Amino acid sequence: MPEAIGLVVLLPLLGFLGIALFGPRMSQRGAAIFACAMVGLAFLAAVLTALTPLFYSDNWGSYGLYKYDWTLSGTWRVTFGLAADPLSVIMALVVTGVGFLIHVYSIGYMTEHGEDGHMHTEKDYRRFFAYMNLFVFAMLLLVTADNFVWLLVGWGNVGLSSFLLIGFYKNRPSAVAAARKAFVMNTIGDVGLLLGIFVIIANTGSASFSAALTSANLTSGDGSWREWAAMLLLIAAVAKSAQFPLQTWLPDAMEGPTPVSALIHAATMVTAGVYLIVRAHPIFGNSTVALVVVPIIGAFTAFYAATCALAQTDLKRVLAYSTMSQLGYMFMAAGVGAYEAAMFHLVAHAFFKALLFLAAGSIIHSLGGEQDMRNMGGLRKQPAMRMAWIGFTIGALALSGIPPFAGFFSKESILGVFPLFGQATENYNPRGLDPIFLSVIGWVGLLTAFMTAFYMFRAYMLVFEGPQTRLHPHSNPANMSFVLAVLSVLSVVGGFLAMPGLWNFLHDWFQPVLRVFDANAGERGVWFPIQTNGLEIVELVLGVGAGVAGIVIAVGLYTFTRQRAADALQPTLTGTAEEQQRAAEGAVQPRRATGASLLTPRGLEEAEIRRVIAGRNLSPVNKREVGLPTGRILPAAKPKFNPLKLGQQAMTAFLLYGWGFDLIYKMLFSWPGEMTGRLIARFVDQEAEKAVDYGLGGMAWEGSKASRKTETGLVRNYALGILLGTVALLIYVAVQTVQR
Amino acid sequence: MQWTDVLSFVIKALIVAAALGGLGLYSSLFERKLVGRFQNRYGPNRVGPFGLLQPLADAVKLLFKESIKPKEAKNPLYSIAPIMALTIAMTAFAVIPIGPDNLNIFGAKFFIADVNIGILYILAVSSMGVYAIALAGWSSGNKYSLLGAIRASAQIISYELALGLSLLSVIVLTHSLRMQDIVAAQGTVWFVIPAIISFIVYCTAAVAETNRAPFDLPEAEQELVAGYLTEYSGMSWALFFAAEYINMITVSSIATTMFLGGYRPIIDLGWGWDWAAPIWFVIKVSLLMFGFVWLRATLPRLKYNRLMHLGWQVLIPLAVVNLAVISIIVAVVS
Amino acid sequence: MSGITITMVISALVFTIGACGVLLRRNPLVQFMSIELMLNAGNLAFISFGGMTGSAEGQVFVLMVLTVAAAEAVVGLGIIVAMFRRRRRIDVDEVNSMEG
Amino acid sequence: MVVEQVVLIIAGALALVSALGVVLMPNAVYSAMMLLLNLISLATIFLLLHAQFMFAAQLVVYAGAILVLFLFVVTLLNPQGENILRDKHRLQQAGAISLGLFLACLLVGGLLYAFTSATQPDLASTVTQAGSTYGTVEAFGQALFTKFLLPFELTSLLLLVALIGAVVLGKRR
Repeated sequence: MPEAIGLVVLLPLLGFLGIALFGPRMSQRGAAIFACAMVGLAFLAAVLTALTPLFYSDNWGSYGLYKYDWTLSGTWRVTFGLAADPLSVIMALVVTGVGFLIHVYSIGYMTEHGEDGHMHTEKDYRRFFAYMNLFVFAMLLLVTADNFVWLLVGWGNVGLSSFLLIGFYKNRPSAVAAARKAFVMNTIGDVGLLLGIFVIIANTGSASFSAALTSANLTSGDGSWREWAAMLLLIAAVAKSAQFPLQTWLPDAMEGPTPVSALIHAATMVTAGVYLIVRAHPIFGNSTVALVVVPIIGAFTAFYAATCALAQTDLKRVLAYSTMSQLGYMFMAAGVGAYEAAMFHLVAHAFFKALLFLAAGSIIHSLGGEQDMRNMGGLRKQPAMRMAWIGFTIGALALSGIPPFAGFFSKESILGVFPLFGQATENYNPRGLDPIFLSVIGWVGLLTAFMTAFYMFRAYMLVFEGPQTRLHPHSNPANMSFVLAVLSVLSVVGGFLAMPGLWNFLHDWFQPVLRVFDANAGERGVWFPIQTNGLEIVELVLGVGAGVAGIVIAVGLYTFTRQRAADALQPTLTGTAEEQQRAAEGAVQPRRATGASLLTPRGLEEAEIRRVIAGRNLSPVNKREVGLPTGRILPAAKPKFNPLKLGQQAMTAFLLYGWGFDLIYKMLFSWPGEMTGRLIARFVDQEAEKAVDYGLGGMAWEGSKASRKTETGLVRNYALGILLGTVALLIYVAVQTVQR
Repeated sequence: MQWTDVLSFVIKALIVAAALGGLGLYSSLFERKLVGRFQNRYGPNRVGPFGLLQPLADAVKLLFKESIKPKEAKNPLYSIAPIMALTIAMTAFAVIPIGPDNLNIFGAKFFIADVNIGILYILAVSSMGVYAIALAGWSSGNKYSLLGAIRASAQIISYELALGLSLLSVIVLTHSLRMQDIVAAQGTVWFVIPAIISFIVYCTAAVAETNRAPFDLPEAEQELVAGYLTEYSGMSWALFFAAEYINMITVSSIATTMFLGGYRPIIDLGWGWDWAAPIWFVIKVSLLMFGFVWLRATLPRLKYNRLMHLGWQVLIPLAVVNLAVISIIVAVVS
Repeated sequence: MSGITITMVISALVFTIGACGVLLRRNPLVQFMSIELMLNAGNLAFISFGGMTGSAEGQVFVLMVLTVAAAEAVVGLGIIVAMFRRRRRIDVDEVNSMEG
Repeated sequence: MVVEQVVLIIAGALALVSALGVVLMPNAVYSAMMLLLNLISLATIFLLLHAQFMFAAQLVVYAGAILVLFLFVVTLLNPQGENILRDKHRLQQAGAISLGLFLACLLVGGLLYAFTSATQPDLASTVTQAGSTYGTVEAFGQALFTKFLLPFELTSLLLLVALIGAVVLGKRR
């Protein structure tokens, strides 16, 4: 029933309006359940829509249901219409399905306190759900719009609700700054989208997908506008999906509550860029520039984000960079025309990344807002954390591409698009791209896969293995565990949407949409293609091998360093003075540079341990606390010059701060702007002010003195003015008529 | 339209006006007699047999009485107001049929005008009634008159809504605004049965519209002397007096036409009932007039806030709900 | 002269008279009444043209005008009464400054 | 057709005279009465134009409700009589009268020009040609509740707003 798509969009809007208008009348729980119910019902409606092929043999028919005129200008018109086609339906399913689960999860997550121990008031609680529903509505509008104009409306609203949710903790300056940053970056993309739409409308004469994309696909005529359109749309896609060079907002967006990160910054909003490329594939696929630029951006971002994730200490930032990296994969695939593979990975990624985020959220929630992995450890043994452990492990395995988890199938189907050894076949390469180029992209993807597995299991080791944290987790509400369980199951079975050689459900599913592009599109496999040269087996082995290798190295390395850290730090507390001295030099480093140590009895800051060891600035009481004999003074530890260690530290910092892009952007854009502003304020403004004061101001003064006379304040005078105007107008009309 | 039509129109209007004037006079006797009976006395019985000539005597008296015009009174409105009152009271009668279509005398039918917006016409004319009162009150140049007039106007405007709403359900039932159609539609069952709530609302509102007891507080002696009538005397007072009774006759006639089957017989006697139609009509109107008098003799006067409360918070919501229910039923049935 | 010409001329003249009334009278109540005159002239024009073209749309417009007139009268009279309460006189020429 | 013509002329003349009366009467109550007369004569013209529903609506809404409201306010406030000949603002007066005359000439001239240049069929015959249903409540309701349903509903919003505005204004602070 394609008509149900209307409900899909309307219900979350209803939820938002309901809470916004009648929120104060609802109880806290009532508002939450209302919001969940709306998204849940929207999901059911989406399922109903997805059953369309069962009811109609010609399945999807055409783009656009519920066509209402919105803007009419001569023959040109924009209608408001919703598209029920395979692409929008699968996006709607993901948005409402994952969205519903995350809403349910949020009921438990948002009740007690948020991160930083920030207390939620009831108002905040309702506000959260109102925003979440607004976001779901906007996202659904984005994916179900049947023309570019409404796509833009959804696009902008998604940015708005993302802004609201990132800055949800409005009393926290960092959250507000992150929200602003995300909004600015997204606005760059919005401008790109707007300009792109202008180009499309100017060249195709229509904003509707069916008309615009069909004429974009015509080979006749001048097609150069498609390059422009593709590049402009790409700006939008890049901004929304946090791809290079507009990627810096995504890690900062983790300032929002974790369910927000899971919903918006992992499963749905950031995939809008991929959706846009797939939706507008007649434009992207026919643009020679885009065919090169998009995969390069994707591959670079995938690699870049994976390296950054290696050094992160904040659990959520690891996942944020990982999201960015996986989106890079999708861009790679979508860029070279493997739309089915991109969508496959999008869906699978939505499952396991949401799972990872929610598991991380339940850890953070249990630890009272602690996000730093260095303060975690040994959580596997905590019974309260059992579900989070299972979920995180499944998610990490899926993300690492280990069979039979969902990520294996989807990631391999992307990697399978790129011939690693430069072999060129028609199946691989319907666009006729350079095989060498594809192979380079493929190798980058493979390397990224290795790093992905490594950083995921680094995070796993830091969080779940090793010595136990001093923080005592409390158990999570049942609904949170339930959601984790559901998403775990989805992350396991999600990959079976497309099986090599057995069935290819996704391929059949996307046929009606991708057929628009060209009749042979169907021949492109969603899974890595079954070929005859035997190389694909090698590639498969390489792909899985990269994941396994990453896992093994991470586990090995971190088991070892943990042990060493524990051993090294032990004597500082109990050993002799000499041992303490030695420990002061060498210990602790494997853990981190600053922050709380989990091995000390009261969790003193590490810098303080150094001082303890040095015996400086320490009262006898504190010394007793850490078990030092009072009154003894130890010499301070002198750091030795160690180029290797220095390099390592520099590298870590480089990666930790995302290659310093924030700094670069600050120097390139923010700083010059500010300086210009200051200069203008200092020199130009003063002079201009004088000029304005004595010139314009004087003119305004004299002018207003003169014109004040007309302002008699008498209503009747003004009415006379109106009559005068009417008569003048009538005379004009009369003269015109008589002349004609 | 031809000039002959206009002529017949004028003649009929004159006849009806004369008849209404006479009936108005005699309904005052009717009331006085009845109230007398209600109060265990005879009522007027000195002039003529059973006091039947009493109204004529009253008329003669009022005609010769000096018509006092206060110094503060504002002519010509002071003089026009009573005439307006009488005219408007009579005008509504123009569309009320007192005989079926096939009944005529020398080709003249038993109604003045046959318009297809009969009910709207009645509403339009009855909404004019306020002016007479408001102008009378204002032009008297007396604050009691003014206050009484404003009270009366507010009361009439308030109850006009309920009145109109109750008549709407009859329109819904007949699908026509024409009075003849409405009477014809009551062949099987009078609308008082399906629209009983409308009938009750109409009767209540009608009593208030005519400023009759127990809603006669515009003329409350204790508070306002005699309201807008305070300064009137002699003939002008008589006109107001007649207007009140003619108004009663008019609203009763409307109720008869709308709810009680109009000129249709109460009991079908089976022979030539066509000619008896006006008689049945008069009988029904008399019954309603009896109700008016009965109310006056029985009920005490309401307080003003109670009156407004009844109008706005009871009758109007009731009429709206009733209209909705009837509309739904009609829509479902048809 | 056909009927429509007569009605349209009446409409035009009533409109003009109303407009002059607004300009000449100092009593806001009478100004209001003059505005009603203008609205009524408009109504007459609508109905005349509606009758000429035989469509009901002119009448629909008149209904809208009636509604607007009612709304305007309610609010306008409310303002005049408020003005009267404050100043004890009603003369538009005295209401010539923004301060209360 | 003669009767209608005569009635039309009488009603039109009455409308003009009463409109002048509204403007010229020194006392607002008389202005209101003149406006009532004007409304009734215009309603009569509506009836002649076969707009029966509008005839009733004009009387019920305008005369029965709006003008009564005016009369209320006028009688309550009881403003002093006003001599329009003694206007402080001479320029305003002169401008109003001259512009008014000019506007009248312009409008009437334009109308006559328009109606004489194009051959207009007789009013009554156009109405009969358009069908006898024109102007009936049924035809009007059909138009109002199908094609103009949304505007119709929106007017209810307008009335609501006016209602709230009146309540706010009427509240004694």
